[in-house]
Amino acid sequence: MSDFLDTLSVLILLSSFVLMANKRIKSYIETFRIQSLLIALVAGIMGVDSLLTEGRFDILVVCLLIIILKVIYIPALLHRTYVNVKYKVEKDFILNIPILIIVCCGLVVFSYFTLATVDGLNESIFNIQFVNSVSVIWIGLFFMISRKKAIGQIIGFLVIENGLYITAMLSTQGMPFIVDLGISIDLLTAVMIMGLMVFRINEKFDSIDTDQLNNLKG
Amino acid sequence: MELFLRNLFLASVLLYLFGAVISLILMKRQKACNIIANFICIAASALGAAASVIKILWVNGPIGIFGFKSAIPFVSLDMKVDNLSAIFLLALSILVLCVSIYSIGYISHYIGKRNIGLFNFLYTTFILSMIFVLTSANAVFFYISWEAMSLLSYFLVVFESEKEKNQRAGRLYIIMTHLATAFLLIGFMIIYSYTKSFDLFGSSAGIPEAARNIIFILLLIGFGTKAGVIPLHIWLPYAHPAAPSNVSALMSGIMIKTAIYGLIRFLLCYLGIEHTWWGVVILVLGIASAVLGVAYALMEHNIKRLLAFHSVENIGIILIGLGVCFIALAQNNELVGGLALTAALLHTFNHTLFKGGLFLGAGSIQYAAHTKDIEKLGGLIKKMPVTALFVLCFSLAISAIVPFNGFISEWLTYQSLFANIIPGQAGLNLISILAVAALGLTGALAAACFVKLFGISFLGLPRSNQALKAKEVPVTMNIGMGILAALCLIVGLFPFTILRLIDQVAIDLVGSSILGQLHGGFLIVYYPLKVSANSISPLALLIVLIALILISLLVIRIIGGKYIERKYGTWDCGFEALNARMQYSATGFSKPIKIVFKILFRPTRKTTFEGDWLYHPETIEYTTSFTSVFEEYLYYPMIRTIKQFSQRTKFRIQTGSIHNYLLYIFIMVLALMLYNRFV
Amino acid sequence: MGLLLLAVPVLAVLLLFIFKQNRIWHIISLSASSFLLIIAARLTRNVMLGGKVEYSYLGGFFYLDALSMIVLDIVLILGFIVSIYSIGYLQEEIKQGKVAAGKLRHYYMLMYSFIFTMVLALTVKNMGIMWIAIEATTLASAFLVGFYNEKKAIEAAWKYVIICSVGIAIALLGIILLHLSSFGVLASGRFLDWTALYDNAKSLNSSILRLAFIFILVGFGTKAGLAPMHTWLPDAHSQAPSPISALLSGVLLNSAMYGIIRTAAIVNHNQGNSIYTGRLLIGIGILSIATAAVFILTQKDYKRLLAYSSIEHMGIIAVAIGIFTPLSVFGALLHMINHSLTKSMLFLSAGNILQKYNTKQISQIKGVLKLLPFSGTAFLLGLFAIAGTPPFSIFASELSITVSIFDGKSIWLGVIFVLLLAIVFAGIAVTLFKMFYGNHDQKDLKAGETNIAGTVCILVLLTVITITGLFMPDGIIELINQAQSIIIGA
Amino acid sequence: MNSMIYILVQILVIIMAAPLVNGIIKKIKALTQKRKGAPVFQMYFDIYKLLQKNSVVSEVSSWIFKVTPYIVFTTAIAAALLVPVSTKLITQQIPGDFIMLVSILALGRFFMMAAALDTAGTFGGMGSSREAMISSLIEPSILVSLFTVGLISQSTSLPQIMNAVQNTGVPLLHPVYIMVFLALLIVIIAETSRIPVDDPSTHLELTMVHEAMILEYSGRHLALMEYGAAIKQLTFITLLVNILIPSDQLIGFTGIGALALSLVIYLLKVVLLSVIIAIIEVNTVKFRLFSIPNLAALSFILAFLGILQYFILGGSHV
Repeated sequence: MSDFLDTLSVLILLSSFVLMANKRIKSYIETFRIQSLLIALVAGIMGVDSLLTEGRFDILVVCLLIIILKVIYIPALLHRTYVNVKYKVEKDFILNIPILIIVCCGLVVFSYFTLATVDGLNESIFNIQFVNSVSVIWIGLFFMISRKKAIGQIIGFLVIENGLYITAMLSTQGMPFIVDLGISIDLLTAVMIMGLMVFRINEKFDSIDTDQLNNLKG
Repeated sequence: MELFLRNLFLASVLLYLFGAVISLILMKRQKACNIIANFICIAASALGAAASVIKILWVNGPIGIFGFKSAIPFVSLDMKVDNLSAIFLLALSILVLCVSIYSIGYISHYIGKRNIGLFNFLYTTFILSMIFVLTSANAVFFYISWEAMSLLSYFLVVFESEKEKNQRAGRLYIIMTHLATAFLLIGFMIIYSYTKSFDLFGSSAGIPEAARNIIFILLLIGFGTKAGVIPLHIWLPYAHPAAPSNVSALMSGIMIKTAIYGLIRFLLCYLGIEHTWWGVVILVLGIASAVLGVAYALMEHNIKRLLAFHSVENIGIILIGLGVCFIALAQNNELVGGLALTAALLHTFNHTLFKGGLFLGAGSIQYAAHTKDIEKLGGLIKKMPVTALFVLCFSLAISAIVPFNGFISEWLTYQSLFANIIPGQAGLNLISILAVAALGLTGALAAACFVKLFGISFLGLPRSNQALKAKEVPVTMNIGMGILAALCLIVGLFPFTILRLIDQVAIDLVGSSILGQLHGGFLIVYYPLKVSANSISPLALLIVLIALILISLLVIRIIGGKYIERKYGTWDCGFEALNARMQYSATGFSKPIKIVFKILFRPTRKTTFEGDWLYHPETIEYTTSFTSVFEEYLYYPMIRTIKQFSQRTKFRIQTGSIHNYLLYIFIMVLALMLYNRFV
Repeated sequence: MGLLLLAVPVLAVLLLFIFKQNRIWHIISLSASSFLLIIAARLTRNVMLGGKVEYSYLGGFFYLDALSMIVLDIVLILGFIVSIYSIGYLQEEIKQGKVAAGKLRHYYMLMYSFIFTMVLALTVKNMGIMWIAIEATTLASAFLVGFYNEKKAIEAAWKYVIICSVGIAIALLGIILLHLSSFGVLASGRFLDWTALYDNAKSLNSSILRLAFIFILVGFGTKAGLAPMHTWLPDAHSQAPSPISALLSGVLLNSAMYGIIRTAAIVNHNQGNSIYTGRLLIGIGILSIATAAVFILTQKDYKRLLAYSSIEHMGIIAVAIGIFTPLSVFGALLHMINHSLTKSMLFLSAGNILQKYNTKQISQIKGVLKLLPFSGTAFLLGLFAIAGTPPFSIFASELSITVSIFDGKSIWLGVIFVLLLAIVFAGIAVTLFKMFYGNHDQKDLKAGETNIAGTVCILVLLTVITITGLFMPDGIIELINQAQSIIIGA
Repeated sequence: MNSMIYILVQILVIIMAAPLVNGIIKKIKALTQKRKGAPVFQMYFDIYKLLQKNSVVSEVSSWIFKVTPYIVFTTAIAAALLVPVSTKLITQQIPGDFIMLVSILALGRFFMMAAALDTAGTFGGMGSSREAMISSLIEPSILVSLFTVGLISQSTSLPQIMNAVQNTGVPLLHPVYIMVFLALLIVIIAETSRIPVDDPSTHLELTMVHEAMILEYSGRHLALMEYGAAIKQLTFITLLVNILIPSDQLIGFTGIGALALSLVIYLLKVVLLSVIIAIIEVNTVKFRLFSIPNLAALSFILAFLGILQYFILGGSHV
């Protein structure tokens, strides 16, 4: 089973690479949806496993939550936002894509390098899963840095959250249930608020380009 | 006795507090507030002066006045008076007494224009904070009072806050003093880190050598700034003129002396002097301050700025005494050490008297003529004869001219320098000799400067309408100045009155009484260590002078007959009539010296002609200015650099781009992970 | 009793939702905050007597000890003061036409949800829930920051939400690792339970714990405004309505700092010393102070300046926590209290100034003391206070911290620390003091305070911070000492 | 009693001899210029005449103007009291030393400069301002040179110094004393308003210093001012001759006779120095005002070199 999880973790990492390579906001959302699906898969597998071995079903609930929220609701919400704001096709990223990908590779190496010596994290397989999932977080963060559009940043944030989810899932079989629940609610609210803000930005700045948000300096 | 004394001090402190409260309560009734608050201050200061004298003469050892320990760690308010504190308290009380009498009249011209209740509140609490500085028994309380003193004096400096100039002065003052206080705080903290105590009366045995030297430098910077030591003096000539004159008198008369107190308290009493170079540094700073201070004073035509620079000069003279004291003590030469300390303390006391008086005089001039610019004054001696007399006394005193008090302390300083020159230590001796030369130059330049101040503003013809319309000031103002002037003369003639008190301090600090060296009743006679006898007697001189004047009057009467005088105009070079513009101006007066010391002033001049031909101009405009070397070449570049740095980094870091901001977080996380990898 | 703390804000939000009248909103807000204050007083007493307040129901999630009580008290006291201040402030804003009358309800609802999240963060012992609550504070306050709905306000809100969310997400990674480090040590019911973690600190996996600390430091540090993650702070604080700035600065930063303190306590307990956390905290703390010092020197907007000053003070607290001696932790907690009271007073008086002059530019303001004799004086004295001038209260806590730095013989650190503080003072003096004096240019401004109740609050705060510099009630000292021994471990 | 005698003799000698010095210098100058010149005692006649004349006082002036002549005159005498004309005269110490001497002279100068400003004229200020510059520049070298001799004899009291130098052989053969002598010589020239610092015989606004200050004085006031200046000049000359050319050790006996002899020798020395000063005055031209600092600097450097010599040559061995 751990091989399976291992593969999934690599796939999730890959999906974030794919995300990084995306050029259009629409495809961001789709890639995110796929990544969330993969995570839900991980949760599902572990949920079934824990149901069988320990009789716990909370991970399955979490899995369901992920599917509802991240696979269905949030992408839809984002899509709606994206449709509602006037979007002009512009270059969205700061560096060109190959360089971004190389940086992302570097991030994975870096994660490995820095985490390899940590006791308790450096048992072989476990380590790979952990490094992969943590890398997803950094790639998400880097995605936020590299994208100019507000929606891109929301996606980046969601990828970070995905990375956290998968990290938690793979390393500790998920957080305590109540915490997971809370995190989901928070996430939902955050995305809704960010979405609302995108509207407002669009309203005030006539664009969702965050580069225009530079009136406050010094 | 001790109990009585404690109550006396407490009563004085409580009276000040009461005065502060009363002036807030009576804020709406300005006239009453002014009179009552000042009377309370007078009473309190009289009590304080009496208590200080009693303390020094009849009670040995420090006495605790009150102690309050707050629940907050280290914050404890502990008031203790020993002889050193008492002598400074005495100076403070005397000055406050006179200034408060003066204020009754002086502040009255603010009535209806300003918030007098607030002013009196600040004034009283300012005095109180100085008392606490002088009597605090632990470093934290000292620090608190010190900062409170700075804060309150800042508010007094910006009291007339509409003027941009005053605001700038206040800002400069509070920044300089706060930065300096940071050094003090570091010094106190280093002391604490070794002794685990803030007690000023405790032992400093646990502090290692290197730390002592660092503490010395820190405290020197900290106290030096407050004292106005060159090159840390730049706030002083701005802040003192900005404050109302009675406050300037307090600031210059006693506040900057608290720094001297601090140096003595922390270095001499607490740390103990072990290195000769401490003394040398102080001596050299003293020399620089004395000479440069008076040199800059000469260039000033704003009375109060001029006086402020003289404060720098006099602090220099005090530091020369203190430096000699430190050098001598480092070499275990207690007699010279005691002598030099006596000189320094006496000069501190004297400076309080005459500089306080001079600032009050400046206040009177401002009160009467509404200007501080001496180029606009003239002929005031006929309008305000009493003020003129007192200012003359103070001018003579500050120029170290017999028979006034300034001479006594300078004489003692000379004597200590003289005694400090010992064959076999060439380097030190050369510094001492330079100090002698510097003192000589300083004295002569000071005399020149005060001839200028007195001559241009009080003598001759009025140079402006304001000066023409000046009237004598209210009698209370003259009483305040009069007491100070009388004290200047009394201390000058009977120095033993005050030397007896100072000697007790010297016994405390140095361990040897030098009173035996200075015996002679009303005459001051000082025997140097080995041979010969050096002595002076201002009183005898005064008697001789008076006798000679009487005799010469008699002789002239016999030879020349009755004195007949004819009034006539001054020689006007054949023009139509003498007018005020034909007189020498203050600028003209000090011009030769400006040219001689070009390197210090870097004078610039600009002449513009209007009219068809150079030799028949319609108007000529001539402006001359000088640059303050320290401001121009040290402070401004520094400030500019810091400002630019701040400006640039500000926009480089906070760029407004959210990507950058996220990048910071990102880099921070990665950096910390890397750190964790290697730890 | 304790649960009322959580119930009252929720109730307030509900009531605000129901009622439609302007005046009733004010009354609801006022009564809710005073009610909270009364409960807080009761609880404080219980904590002082019993050491902690715990309830068994709902999985025993409710937990209050001296440490959380202190921060909670700050939250509720400031909440009360801000609710009084807001009445006059908002009325004036409505009068000036800056805010639509209907938005008053949004304002109060958001404010009480903000208070609710903050109370939640402080009253739970589960670190996970604490994280959730802290994340929620961002969400609740985001629209408060963007309340004015202008370009700049929106920009600030956007940056606030994004940066804080990212930061807090990193903190979640830390929490996950914290959870991981306790794997196999704690029973499943006590996962992420702070007391359990603390009690079993010695047996936690120390190298994972160290990693966890890094992420929590960066994450909560973002929220607490520590450099270089502070970038959202000046924007948000300057654009938010002044009472909200007061809350953000006085309350929000503290709650985030509270998270760091809790974690640091566990890590230090686990490591047996404070070297690891100490280095990081002191480094970041000094960096924050230095950043603030540089930025304050040439600052042109007074609310931004106050925001930078908050960064500085968070840096000071971080340094103090980094030193981690009883004295320094005592100083840190005292500093938290003092800073919150002083800074919120400053923001509130800045609010009065802003309302009077309608500009945040320092250069356009003159003669504050004449126009606003009370708030102006409070602002001026508050600036001295915030710079650590005695006899104001911040001096007392800075003294404790400074002493504790020097006590450990880290003299160079102390020297840098003290000098940086002095530079900050110089910066404040250079930039801000000119607004107070002189005569203002605009003729149409009338002298006098508009927000009477608010000004009274400011003056009360001023009195408190002046007196507590020298005289602090024994009870509070006792409480802080309790909290200190919780962190250090008796 | 002794001190009364001291004071009397001192005052008499100084008062009697002071105008004479002026006379001698003027006479020598005249002779070198192939003129007959005024009699040596001319100044006595001048003063006597002036005392009998009425005074013209400026309308602008205040009491400072009228008080000043008396203060200048009496401070000059008081200063002279501190510089014994003969060491045979003093048996006890006098309450005053060279620091006080400087201070007393400063008192006189202060009033003189103030009085010059009092008349509101153009010249007064000019003289006053120049005097301020010259006196400040010269002050350090007076003090340093006197300190040097004071250090050698371990006292700041002039009688003590004079007594001490008598035991050192011929001081002027010693490098320290040579330096001090030269330094003090420049000081005397500057202090007594002589060429090249000032020209006492002209009233040209380009050059005058002392004369400018007393321009408004007439009658008895002028007499006192002139007399005071002469006394001050003699005081300085006495200082120089009695310290650097000690002669009293040559007189082996005590009593009135010794005193008389020593006074005679003293007068001879004064005449000698007057001649030297006159020769210097004849052979130099007036410096421009801003060259005077160079002269003062020279004087200071000489004094400083003197004290350096003292340290190099090892302090008390001198």
